[in-house]
Amino acid sequence: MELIKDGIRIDGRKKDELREIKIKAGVLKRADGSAYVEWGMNKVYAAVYGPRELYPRFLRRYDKAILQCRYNMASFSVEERKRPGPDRRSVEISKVTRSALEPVVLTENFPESVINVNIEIVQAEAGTRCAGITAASVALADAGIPMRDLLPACAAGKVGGEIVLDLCKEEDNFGESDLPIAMVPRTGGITLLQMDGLMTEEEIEEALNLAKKGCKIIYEKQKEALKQKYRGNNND
Amino acid sequence: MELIKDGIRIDGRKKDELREIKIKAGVLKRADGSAYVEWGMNKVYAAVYGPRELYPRFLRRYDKAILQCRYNMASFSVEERKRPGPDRRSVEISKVTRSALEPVVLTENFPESVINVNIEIVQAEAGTRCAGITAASVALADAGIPMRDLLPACAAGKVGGEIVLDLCKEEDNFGESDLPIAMVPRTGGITLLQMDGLMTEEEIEEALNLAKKGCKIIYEKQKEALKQKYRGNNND
Amino acid sequence: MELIKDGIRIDGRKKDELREIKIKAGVLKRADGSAYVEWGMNKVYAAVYGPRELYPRFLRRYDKAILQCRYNMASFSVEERKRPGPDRRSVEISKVTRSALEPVVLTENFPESVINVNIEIVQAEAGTRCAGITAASVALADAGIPMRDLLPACAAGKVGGEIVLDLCKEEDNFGESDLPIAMVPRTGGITLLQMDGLMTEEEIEEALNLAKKGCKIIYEKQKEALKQKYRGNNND
Amino acid sequence: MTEIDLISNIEKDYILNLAKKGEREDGRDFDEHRKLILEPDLIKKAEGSCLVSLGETKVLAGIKVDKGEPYPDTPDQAVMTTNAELVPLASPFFESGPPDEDSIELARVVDRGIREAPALDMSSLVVREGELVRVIFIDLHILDSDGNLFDASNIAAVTALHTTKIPVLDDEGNPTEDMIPLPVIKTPVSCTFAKIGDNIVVDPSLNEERVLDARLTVTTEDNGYVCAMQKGGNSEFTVDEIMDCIKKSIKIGKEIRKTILKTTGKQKV
Amino acid sequence: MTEIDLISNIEKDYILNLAKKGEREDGRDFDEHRKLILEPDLIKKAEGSCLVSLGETKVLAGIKVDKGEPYPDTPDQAVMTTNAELVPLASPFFESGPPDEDSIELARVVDRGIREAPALDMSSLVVREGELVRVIFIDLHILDSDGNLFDASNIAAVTALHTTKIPVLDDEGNPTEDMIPLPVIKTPVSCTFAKIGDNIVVDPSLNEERVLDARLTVTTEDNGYVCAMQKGGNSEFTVDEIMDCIKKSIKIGKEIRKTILKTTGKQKV
Amino acid sequence: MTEIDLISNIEKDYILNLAKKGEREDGRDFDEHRKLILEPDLIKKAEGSCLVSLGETKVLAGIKVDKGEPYPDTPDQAVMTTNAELVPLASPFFESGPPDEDSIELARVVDRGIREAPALDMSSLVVREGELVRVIFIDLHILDSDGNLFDASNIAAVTALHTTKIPVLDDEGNPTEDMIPLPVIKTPVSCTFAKIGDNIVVDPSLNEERVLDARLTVTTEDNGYVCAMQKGGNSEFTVDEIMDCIKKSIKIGKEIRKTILKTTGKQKV
Repeated sequence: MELIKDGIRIDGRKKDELREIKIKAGVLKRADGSAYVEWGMNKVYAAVYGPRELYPRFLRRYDKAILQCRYNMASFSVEERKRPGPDRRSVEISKVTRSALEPVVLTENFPESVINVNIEIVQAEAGTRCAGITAASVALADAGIPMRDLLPACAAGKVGGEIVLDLCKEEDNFGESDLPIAMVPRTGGITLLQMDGLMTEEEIEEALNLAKKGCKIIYEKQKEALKQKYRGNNND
Repeated sequence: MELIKDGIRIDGRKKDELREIKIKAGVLKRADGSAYVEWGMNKVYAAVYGPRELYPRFLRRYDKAILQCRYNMASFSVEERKRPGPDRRSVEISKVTRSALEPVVLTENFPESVINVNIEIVQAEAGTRCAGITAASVALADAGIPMRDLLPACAAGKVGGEIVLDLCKEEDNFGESDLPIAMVPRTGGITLLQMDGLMTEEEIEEALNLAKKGCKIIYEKQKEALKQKYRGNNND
Repeated sequence: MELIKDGIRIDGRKKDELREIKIKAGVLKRADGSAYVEWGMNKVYAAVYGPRELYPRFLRRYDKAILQCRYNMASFSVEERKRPGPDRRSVEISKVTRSALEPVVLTENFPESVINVNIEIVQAEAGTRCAGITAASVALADAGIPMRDLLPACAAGKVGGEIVLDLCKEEDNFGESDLPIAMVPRTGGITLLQMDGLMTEEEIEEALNLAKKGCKIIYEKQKEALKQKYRGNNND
Repeated sequence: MTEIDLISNIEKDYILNLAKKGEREDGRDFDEHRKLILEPDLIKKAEGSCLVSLGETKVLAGIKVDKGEPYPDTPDQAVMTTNAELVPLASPFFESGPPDEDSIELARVVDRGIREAPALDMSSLVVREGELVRVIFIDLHILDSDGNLFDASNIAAVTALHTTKIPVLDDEGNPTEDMIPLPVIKTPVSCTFAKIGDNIVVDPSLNEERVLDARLTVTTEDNGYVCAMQKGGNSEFTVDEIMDCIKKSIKIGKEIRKTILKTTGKQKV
Repeated sequence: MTEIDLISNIEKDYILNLAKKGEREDGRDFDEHRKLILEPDLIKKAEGSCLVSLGETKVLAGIKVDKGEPYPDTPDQAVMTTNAELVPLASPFFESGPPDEDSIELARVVDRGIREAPALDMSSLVVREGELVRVIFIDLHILDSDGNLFDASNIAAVTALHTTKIPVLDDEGNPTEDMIPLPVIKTPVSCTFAKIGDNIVVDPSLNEERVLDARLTVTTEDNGYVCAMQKGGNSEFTVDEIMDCIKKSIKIGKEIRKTILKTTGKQKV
Repeated sequence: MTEIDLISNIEKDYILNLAKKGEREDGRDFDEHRKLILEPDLIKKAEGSCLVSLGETKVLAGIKVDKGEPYPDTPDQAVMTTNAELVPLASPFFESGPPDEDSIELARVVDRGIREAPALDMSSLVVREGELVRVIFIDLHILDSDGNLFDASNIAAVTALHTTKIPVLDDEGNPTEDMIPLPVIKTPVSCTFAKIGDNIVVDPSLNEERVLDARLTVTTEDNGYVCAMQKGGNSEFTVDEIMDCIKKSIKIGKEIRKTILKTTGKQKV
């Protein structure tokens, strides 16, 4: 399969081009904050509950809130029906999602508490962890949780010998490597970093910088979604 | 299969005739109250423990006792061996059983407590949920738990185009519908109501009234069982 | 298969001869006490943690420490890969191990506490429960837990019509019976006793006495291991 | 702890007193459903799907169709299973973990309505009798839990079935490129009632659910037959109340059925 | 928390002091079993069954027989599994959930006695070597837990096996209408002893179990061989005590075996 | 409660201040691994094995090889699964039970390095395409958890693979007596870094893990390619820091790879 030809990718995008992305804040009533992200074929909801008292008590931290993250896929979100409930992959993604979000959430403001971040992937096609983190930080902001910054996330990778932004399904399956990151826009610091496949040192540096470029674009969309919500509320 | 002919059902009963039913109160030593019901081929034990302190504490209700019900089938109670432990069916039956019994138990007398109702089906053949509820309310009375009334339960349904009482196995499998109820004899109120299969409005009304008739007969047997126990104890 | 011929067993041992046994105390850093036992092909680690405060609180005993024992086999310890986690066999062995160790541990010295004994079988070939108990009591001593005595364990059994000590794999599989015991050396009391297979009353008596003889030899090796550890520490 | 525990007595009295006056917190009539929005076919990875909004309650149903063995006692019938996930996204009181009694009851009541109507012609989904049949998974993903999950889930599932397309199989049971719709022959619709004091309201809101004395779900099919009922809650119904709910369910069910068929382009003109 | 924790020191001393005087709370001799009642064949849905009352302890054993693959290492043997359910009906201290260590130990000790005797001719239950054998499920349902579940369960299981009838299979392994009894070739009987202070009593009551220092179950078969032993409890036995228990188990086992065979009509006249 | 919670602020400051001065608690340089000891082939019951001691951290890897069906989407590839058991023997904070997020992450990071390098020629382990392939189980048994389980586990797993011998299969897929080594074509080595304040150290000790701000594991293969990365911890990395870790991982990886190949007799002379 020829994944890239004359700089044009299998789905028609340029190397540094993102798939189409829509972000909406405040989409659920029960949650304290929520967001919905469509990213290519991915459809992702995020909901935040808290800060609230943590039970059982022995899990409490005297100096900060505990951040609990849950990444979950709907049974019908993928080609082959997935059995409901967490599998090993989603347990790992839940963990790296928490690790990505922790640096931007001011957990120290809410000792003894818990903040719950729930991410539901209702349709999946390459890049759900980045879409989930992107949605989650908008939902956190929508919930009024104080944050150092929003947290956009985006992958870059190597496909057909070239470094490209935001891999689609075929690129993910048949490309050489995938490198998802989450970036704190204010500092440029990387809070999510995973990688699989083969890349040289230099290729990784190129991919990191390209992914950061993607994060900046997504950051603007995140802010726009929150402004829309604010405007929308004023119009109510 | 012809399920009914000239008003006579496949097992020889008339349309408004119950299967043979035996009820015995106080059959287990360890339980605070217990009962055994044989209903056709069904053989059912019920045991009540409590009221006792509820742990963990956060489950307690300041204004009433929690009623916990567990409906369980022995592995050997059915044709094909059943794997031990609760399946989805028994979880649902446990829930509707609790919902049926709650209105007759004076849970408000025992705040912060739990009352446990355990139902074991050791042989099953159509109608175990009604047999279980029938046994459970006798066991509650045997345990001395204050109640508004005993709670008889009985099904009616549509079989071969006719409304009949207390479906047997073949009628349950090949009939048109089944409608189990539990009735508070003092008020005629319905506390258990489920139905599957097809019936018209009018047929349902007929079935409800027939099932209530069945409940009244069972009520007498429940009271008799408790009297027998009382008499038996006096003879000891 | 001829398991014994002219008093010589299939692996070349005499009837009252143990397989080769090595015991080492203090082999793990994190544990409060630890031991490693090689016994024939068996390779066993034991680690002790505690006494420490027991949670949840309602499990605490006001008059003594709770002894928690966990016997576990590594997936790769046996011919056919074993699924990780406890199976019914290991749950039973964990229970009889606790029952064997309780009489020699002065649990009454540490009310409200828990002492954890963890046994990991990393290679298994007949006799792991005895090897585990043997290792565990050395680990308990290494942890400085006060004990009435060390607890050696050893099996005897009937193989090819004769009573032999410490069955090897083939003897365990094709012999007539196996009888593992643990013995308190100071009193000769038996704290572990299981048996399967067929033996007469007289054969059992012979096997018990032979197994006790084995325990005495193992007891010397246990003491030697602890002395070695002590010497070793002095040399540090 | 369930959601029901957490309402104050003041709120309870408020809703109860409103009901006595024939009123509801959100201004609805007793027999009035909240606003119903159907968004079919949102999930391209599923063979069928529908997002239902019933007021603020949101349920996403997805249908996946696979092949497998029939149950031994029904060798000439397709296999259908219904599952409901009350994910913690949807409510502060939902917890992760295996299905609890609430999600099991929800799935089983929706399943029973579909099975008993029957919504599907299960015998036409057999590839080789006793050996190979279609296996239909109905998965209910609750997104926002704001009252009356039963009806929102029923409507989402049934509408999703109406939108489901499956590949025609060849003689060996392998999929061809031709797609056909699932044989949906009935459109069962459930109607859930809450008894609050002596009054009965349809489509209870979250607050009404919290204070209800008893609950009744009645599922009806196209010809006005009742195909499933389920009582819940800690109080009792009279026969008259039950019959009244049935009448209303038949009436309201007709309206909702029309909406489903219109949305999925199945309405007979 | 186990039942053992909950007896007061006063009760403990009382039972201990009685034992020192050679007495028991319920007036029995040290070597005396409680009243044993066998009610075989109560469960028609099971291929075999027996309800055992040992004093107030009640255990219902059911036998189900299916077909399946043999274990790879025993291609010429039927498969047998034993399971015990300590359901919350039977004791205020039993909890629902997967089998805990007590129910696992109980099932395994009963299983071992039956397997090692051996009670069944496992090689005669093979349909096609390495491919298809009978699978025998022994399920122990504890109904009332009033002491000595080991012996009540052993007797229930063994008696139920004696009553079990299975269909003769044809050459393809399909059941015919002819029924044959399971090939029960031995009747293993367990005897459980409680060491209380320096005294040893048979068939401990619930209170005796709560105070016992150590427990020993000895299972014997028809020819007087011991086929299984299991020690429990937090104290030790001397070799003499063990040998004494074995002697008593052989003796008492004979009596109980007679009762089982008589009840099931298998006693040789 | 995790181990991380339990360090006092005093200890935290101590390690942080040491790092500012370019020092470590145990006297190592920032780029210095602890002493590494490989003991391959200790477990005869496994087809391959290795006990790794990295300082006091001890991980025992065992390889079992079986046969089975390939995954439907990779019919021409062997199946490999990696599992890590953080047994309570190894740390006062490990609990028995199903794998938690820490053991799952550990297993998956080790697995990814091996899979992506790729360490094994998976296509040469196919018996019949789409039907029968070798199934390789990598089981990591943690014995002593004293910091940096990632690298100890990676090295144990990779070395164990190098020592693994499997029987040649005949045409029917049955094992013959001839043994061949697993086709290990690459030796992926991971290097884990801890960011403590503004400093980055390799191979963190337990105390360093407890105070670290962020963690980065970089796995490299024989040709200097990176094949896997995983960031952990509650802080962030700059791109420069990441690139610095990658350079160091390539360098340190080479040394460790040499040790592995030497130990297993695979070093090219």
